[in-house]
Amino acid sequence: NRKNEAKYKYVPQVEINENEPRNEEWGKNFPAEYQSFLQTEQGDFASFQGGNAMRDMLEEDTRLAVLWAGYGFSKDYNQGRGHQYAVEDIHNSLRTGGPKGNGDGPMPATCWTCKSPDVPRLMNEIGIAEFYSGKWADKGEEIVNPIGCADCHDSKTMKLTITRPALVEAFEVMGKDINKATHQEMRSLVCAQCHVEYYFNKNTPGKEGVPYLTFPWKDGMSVEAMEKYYDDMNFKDWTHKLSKAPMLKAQHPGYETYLTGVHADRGVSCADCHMPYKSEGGQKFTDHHIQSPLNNVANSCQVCHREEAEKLRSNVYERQQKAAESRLKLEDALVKMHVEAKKCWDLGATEEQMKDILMDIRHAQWRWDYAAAAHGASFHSPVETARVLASGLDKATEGRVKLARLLADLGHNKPVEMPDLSSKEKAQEYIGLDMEKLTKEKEEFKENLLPKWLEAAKKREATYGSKQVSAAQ
Amino acid sequence: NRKNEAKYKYVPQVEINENEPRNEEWGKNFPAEYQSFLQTEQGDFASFQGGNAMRDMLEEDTRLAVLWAGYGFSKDYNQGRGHQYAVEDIHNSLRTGGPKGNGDGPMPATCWTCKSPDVPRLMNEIGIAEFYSGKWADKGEEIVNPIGCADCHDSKTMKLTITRPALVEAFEVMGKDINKATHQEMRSLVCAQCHVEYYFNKNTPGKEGVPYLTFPWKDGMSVEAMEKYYDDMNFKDWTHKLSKAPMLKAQHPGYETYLTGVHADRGVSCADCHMPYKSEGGQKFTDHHIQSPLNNVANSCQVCHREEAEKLRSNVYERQQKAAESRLKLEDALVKMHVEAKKCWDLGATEEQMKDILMDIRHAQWRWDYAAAAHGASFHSPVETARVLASGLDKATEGRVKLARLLADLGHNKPVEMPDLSSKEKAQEYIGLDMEKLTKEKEEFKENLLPKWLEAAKKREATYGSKQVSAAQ
Amino acid sequence: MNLKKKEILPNKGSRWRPVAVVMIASLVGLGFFMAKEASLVSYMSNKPEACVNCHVMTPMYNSWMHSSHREYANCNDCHVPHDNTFNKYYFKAKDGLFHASIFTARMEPEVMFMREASQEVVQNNCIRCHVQQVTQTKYDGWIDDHKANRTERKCWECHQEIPHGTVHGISTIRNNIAPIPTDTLTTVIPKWLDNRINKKN
Ligand code: HEC
Ligand code: HEC
Ligand code: HEC
Ligand code: HEC
Ligand code: HEC
Ligand code: HEC
Ligand code: HEC
Ligand code: HEC
Ligand code: HEC
Ligand code: HEC
Ligand code: HEC
Ligand code: HEC
Ligand code: HEC
Ligand code: HEC
Ligand SMILES: [Ca+2]
Ligand SMILES: [Ca+2]
Repeated sequence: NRKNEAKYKYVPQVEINENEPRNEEWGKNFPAEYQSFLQTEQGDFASFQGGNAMRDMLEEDTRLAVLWAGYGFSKDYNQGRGHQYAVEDIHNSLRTGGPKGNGDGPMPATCWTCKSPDVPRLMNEIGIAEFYSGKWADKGEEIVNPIGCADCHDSKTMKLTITRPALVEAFEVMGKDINKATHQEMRSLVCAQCHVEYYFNKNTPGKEGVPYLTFPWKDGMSVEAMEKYYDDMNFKDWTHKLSKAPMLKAQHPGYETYLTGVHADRGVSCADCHMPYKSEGGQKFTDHHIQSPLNNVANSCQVCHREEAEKLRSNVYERQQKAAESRLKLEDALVKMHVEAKKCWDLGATEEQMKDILMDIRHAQWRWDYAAAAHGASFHSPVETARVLASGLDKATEGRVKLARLLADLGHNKPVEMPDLSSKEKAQEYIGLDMEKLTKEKEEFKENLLPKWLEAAKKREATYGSKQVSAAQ
Repeated sequence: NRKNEAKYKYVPQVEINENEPRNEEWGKNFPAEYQSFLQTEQGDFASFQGGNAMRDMLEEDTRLAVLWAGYGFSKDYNQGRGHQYAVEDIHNSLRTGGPKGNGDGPMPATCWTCKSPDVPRLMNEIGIAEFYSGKWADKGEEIVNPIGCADCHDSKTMKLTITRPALVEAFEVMGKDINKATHQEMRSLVCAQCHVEYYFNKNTPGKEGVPYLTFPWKDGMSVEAMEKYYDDMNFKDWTHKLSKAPMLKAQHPGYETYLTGVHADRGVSCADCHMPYKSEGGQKFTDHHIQSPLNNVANSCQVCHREEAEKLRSNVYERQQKAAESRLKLEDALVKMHVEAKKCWDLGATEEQMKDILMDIRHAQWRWDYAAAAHGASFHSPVETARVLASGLDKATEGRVKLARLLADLGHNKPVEMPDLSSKEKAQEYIGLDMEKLTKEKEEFKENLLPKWLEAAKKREATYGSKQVSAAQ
Repeated sequence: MNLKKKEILPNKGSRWRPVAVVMIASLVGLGFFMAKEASLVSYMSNKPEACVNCHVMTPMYNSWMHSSHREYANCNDCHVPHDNTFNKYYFKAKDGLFHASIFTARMEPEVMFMREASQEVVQNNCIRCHVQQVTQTKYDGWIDDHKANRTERKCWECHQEIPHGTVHGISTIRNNIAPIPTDTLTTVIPKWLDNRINKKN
């Protein structure tokens, strides 16, 4: 019918292949979206706790190093920046270490999944489980384009599309069909491909041994449901270096927490706030400069709210400040628990004596992380965030009382000395990190291996070419 | 001019005197408002945690008896009901005891302040400090009309007016002039005469010894500001019977918490939700059936929100449930602290050893009460309510750890046995209340003294008369 | 009844009868086909997606999608009379036929305007929802002539951004793409991924 005929008003310049990873190519057909997308390169906006500037979280809050002792995040952790930096930042992060070549380094290939439109391309070429297999370094030369068009769009129809298997599989496990999603839901689901809590499941039936990217949503998305999910399968992300607790890491459960807020309840999507309409030269289009809406209150919030920008901004800050206040109290308690637990071990506590305490620590920190890791959550869903933090504080009370009793039993009935956390360096030293070594390894990687990756990628992409659309069409 | 002429469409039937306490008299001129006002007599609506039905809070949550051990509220505490019941309920409450005549009974005259339009009348007749002086029983025959027109309206202009000195004085102390309040602010301030935290100050300069009704707003209205205010003046409402902590009681800080919510931020007043407009016979008037808006979502919420009533109701319940979850956790911790502190005393702890612990208990319970006592707060301001509860949980953690250490010092390094709180009766027995005696005293009061009060009042009011307005006017 | 039957179908014995049956059946079938092709049933609904079955309505859909009114009002809330049910469907049918004929004739202008009848409908609908604000006397004082303006001018003369934004025309939404649910042939998972996930190992 005519609708299908006329689907495109625009005059395409090039033909875009399925899974085309090069954003510039798409940009030839969609210059407005591309130009705005390029702006995610900006790094000059800092809000109370967000923005696109580089913010060293371990520096801003040195407790974090203690909370993550023995885990990658204690080495390096920054605020998320614009999508354009996704690949650069994972190159630079000390968490990915300094691999010297294939098979080397601390991280699995799965880490690439949310960083680039090269991912769907490569998954299509070699297979999903194959993509997840091996080390991060093994796929270094395949993945070079930062998050872009092919992550969210169908190249033929430009419709929103889901390119990450983990989200599709998570929907299946929940008994839902993602193809039934409404248009408005899709405007959030494309984000839910990445802005969600995940873990690497090494026991996926048929894919045993592969760190298979999985979203733990089977029993629900609440902090309790996911905790139960992990508890039931005896999963842990790592063993805490000080307390020896079997820890969980919550990574940015942005979509999950957003769903519990009033905006989601009213059908407001991620794109409504982070990708509002914009007019340029008499034309309206979706602003692909995904960023903090506080840098663009007029186009985002004020479409729906008629209050002044200053007031809206302070609404956000107030919610963030209140959450931060409770969050920091919980962090203090967690630091104490880890250090007190260490003291117990030092004084000869038994596994049996420590068992319950370690579970309290696991659960309290999991709740803290669930509320803290999605930087937007304290605004997206302030009431749920507060509830989760309060439940974490409750777990901490239980744990600390048990610790006090055990310490008394072990002959130490007084406050345990706390480490000096006045700087990131001191905190990292306390947890036994050799930062000099880590930094040096990273430097070497960037000098030796990284240039080779980029070189190889350039060669590969040169073979892709660019198919001009004949003017006649 | 015509505008002033037209100010009153109505044809007044009677002339209303200044401070006319009889609502029926006002009702003759304003039948629509009066008829709706009478509906606060209804008692058939119960929501998740509110409504106008009689709800015995000590029965619904037996922990409360322990939290208030040694204080009136542990004897009897019900959910607030309609304004029509204000006088009846204070007669019936076991808190006011069973006075046998003037000068008898546990409560001061100040207790009448928020129950009746007889209060402004009597204050005008005898003076403010004189009103507050003496026992509750002393003024029993003066105060008989439940909360009504003269509490909020000027009898000449029908404008909203402030009739309670405590609110005026509190504004003065804060350096504000209540006469500068806008019309919309007045639609909340009339409620703020009563729905606020208060205490009886016996050291008001010039009024020493009189339990002078005072709102503790000098340093601000936040939970911290009021706490500091009380701490600075070494004020306590009572000494806890079990823990011996110097306790504070937060009474319904409804206005204070409301101010921190988003509705207040957007200028929505108490009356917007609790007294929406209503039409009857083509006439629009303010619905004086003050009640839970959940019994009237269509006229209240849906004026501003287009969502279905069921959704709006569940928005409210969800916020209340989340607050209740954290609140109950804090209550559990508080019960433990009181019982553990009692154990310490029993084991011979010294004042010195207990000092810090008792302050932790005081502060934790103050925060709990601030968040709990204003029944509407978990919806009026869910984020602030959650913040306050989390800060209470934090204080509880500190206190309980200190208690565990002290108990270990005192030779009891294990959980302290908790009382059986499976019913209100058991809880009240545990804290040493002789309920039989209290109930009997109340019965006697209702049989002997109360009828005399009502008789005397009837006689007095018969002298007031009713001045018909001549039809010609 | 009898009369109708007679007019439509030849006598039982007639040799025209089988031919007529086939012809009528194909006409009905064609009707159904056209109805389906044009997603006729969806026009009975209030779903905004229905309007977008026609691509020239997509810009309006997309701008509405990005407007504050999305939360409160769909196309029909504004563009169809709400005074009584008959009027509603009558107007819809009339309007639909008008749109369809213009559309089929490919005569749609680049920049559309509401016809006067439509304007009146929309104006009335603005007032229907905003009667409280519109009648609020508090605006009388400080907006000059607001009373006259409110009654004599179109609301969107002032509230220009409601709800399609201040830029109009069917090409003014860049890369104007129809929303997903109107076209149930496509899924949101690309074929390659579907194959990959469902590939049995
Ligand atoms: C109602 C508007 C709104 C919606 C809907 C919304 N966000 Fe946000 N988001 C915000 C605001 C406001 C912030 C705080 C920004 C800041 O602190 O500078 C934020 C912060 C964030 C941040 C942290 C960014 C930073 O600069 O720190 C991320 C990531 C984020 N949101 C992603 C999402 C995702 C994914 C969704 C949907 C699942 C979503 N948002 C839905 C308004 C919204
Ligand atoms: C399910 C998707 C997903 C996976 C898998 C994932 N990330 Fe990320 N990553 C994100 C998101 C979303 C952000 C932005 C978070 C924020 O709002 O700050 C991010 C941010 C980052 C950043 C920049 C901020 C920082 O922390 O310094 C780095 C580096 C990073 N990830 C590395 C990794 C590594 C290493 C792994 C594997 C262990 C990994 N990612 C796995 C989604 C993912
Ligand atoms: C393919 C994975 C992926 C998808 C899809 C994705 N994000 Fe991100 N997002 C990331 C990663 C990774 C980062 C951090 C990049 C960095 O710090 O290097 C990030 C960062 C952000 C930030 C922080 C930017 C800033 O300036 O503060 C926001 C906000 C954000 N994303 C919102 C969204 C929204 C909204 C969507 C959907 C419309 C979305 N993201 C889709 C992976 C993704
Ligand atoms: C993180 C997800 C994401 C990425 C990456 C992304 N888009 Fe989009 N894009 C969206 C969303 C969401 C919309 C709005 C879709 C809607 O409302 O129907 C959109 C809309 C569009 C549209 C439709 C016209 C418009 O402006 O509304 C075009 C064209 C487009 N994007 C092109 C691109 C190009 C080119 C790139 C790469 C430079 C890109 N997109 C990258 C999420 C994304
Ligand atoms: C597409 C519409 C839309 C957008 C865009 C939007 N909001 Fe909202 N907002 C709503 C709705 C709907 C509600 C729920 C209240 C209601 O029903 O009126 C709400 C509620 C709120 C509340 C009260 C909830 C709370 O947490 O206390 C605040 C504050 C708020 N929004 C701020 C913002 C800010 C800041 C932005 C921009 C970052 C924003 N909103 C963007 C529609 C929107
Ligand atoms: C935005 C609407 C709104 C505003 C403004 C508002 N309230 Fe409420 N109030 C509610 C709702 C909803 C409840 C919960 C009723 C329930 O649980 O049944 C409530 C509960 C209450 C209750 C408990 C009643 C009960 O039945 O348990 C009191 C008392 C109360 N409000 C007084 C006030 C006062 C005083 C103010 C102003 C200082 C105020 N409210 C402002 C909506 C509002
Ligand atoms: C500053 C005003 C104020 C003062 C002073 C005051 N009250 Fe109240 N009282 C209230 C309000 C407001 C409520 C309704 C609270 C609610 O929402 O449940 C109430 C409710 C009550 C109730 C009915 C609910 C219940 O608790 O059983 C009784 C009885 C009562 N008060 C007794 C007293 C007594 C005794 C005193 C003196 C110690 C007193 N009041 C002093 C304002 C006040
Ligand atoms: C003179 C004091 C006083 C004033 C003024 C006052 N209240 Fe009350 N209010 C009370 C008392 C006392 C009760 C409890 C009565 C009882 O339980 O016997 C109460 C009960 C209530 C209840 C519970 C009724 C129910 O059905 O659940 C609500 C709601 C309420 N008030 C709201 C308001 C609002 C809104 C205003 C202002 C428009 C207001 N009050 C003004 C003293 C007052
Ligand atoms: C708890 C406070 C309170 C009490 C008690 C009260 N009113 Fe009101 N009254 C209000 C408020 C608030 C308004 C709305 C004022 C406005 O918006 O200008 C109002 C408005 C009115 C109006 C103006 C017309 C209208 O309906 O809006 C009349 C007349 C009136 N009340 C009569 C009465 C009578 C008669 C009584 C006693 C039976 C009474 N009021 C008791 C608070 C109260
Ligand atoms: C006079 C207008 C008005 C009335 C009446 C009103 N609201 Fe609101 N409501 C607002 C405004 C304004 C906001 C703030 C969000 C915004 O700016 O759109 C809001 C926010 C909310 C929110 C989001 C804030 C949060 O806590 O998450 C909820 C939920 C809500 N209202 C429910 C209700 C309910 C239920 C009632 C009736 C008891 C009600 N409202 C009565 C105007 C009103
Ligand atoms: C809130 C009311 C409202 C809603 C909802 C609404 N419209 Fe409109 N529409 C208007 C107004 C007002 C105008 C006139 C705009 C002008 O002339 O500036 C208009 C104009 C139009 C026009 C004429 C072209 C133009 O841009 O002026 C079309 C076509 C149209 N609307 C279609 C739709 C469709 C399709 C939808 C649903 C997706 C829709 N409208 C939803 C109010 C609405
Ligand atoms: C068959 C395709 C088609 C569909 C479906 C369609 N429209 Fe239209 N519409 C058109 C065309 C073509 C025009 C341009 C007519 C002109 O201005 O000459 C138009 C014009 C309009 C106008 C401006 C002209 C007028 O009538 O005042 C409005 C308003 C409008 N449409 C609303 C709607 C609404 C609401 C719907 C869904 C119920 C809808 N349309 C569905 C094709 C369509
Ligand atoms: C189906 C009901 C409905 C119709 C029809 C409607 N509106 Fe609204 N409108 C609303 C609701 C609901 C709101 C949001 C609540 C609020 O802010 O009061 C709103 C908000 C507004 C606002 C303030 C918010 C903003 O985005 O600026 C304006 C101005 C407005 N409408 C104008 C109009 C005009 C002009 C029309 C007709 C073209 C119209 N409305 C048609 C329901 C409607
Ligand atoms: C001459 C210009 C003009 C006309 C015509 C006009 N308005 Fe307004 N309207 C305003 C101004 C100016 C305001 C107040 C400023 C504001 O709140 O944005 C306003 C306010 C409003 C508001 C917001 C009220 C609020 O509380 O935020 C709504 C809704 C509204 N008008 C609807 C309408 C409707 C419906 C019509 C048509 C019947 C209309 N207006 C006609 C200029 C106009
Ligand atoms: Ca995880
Ligand atoms: Ca008090």
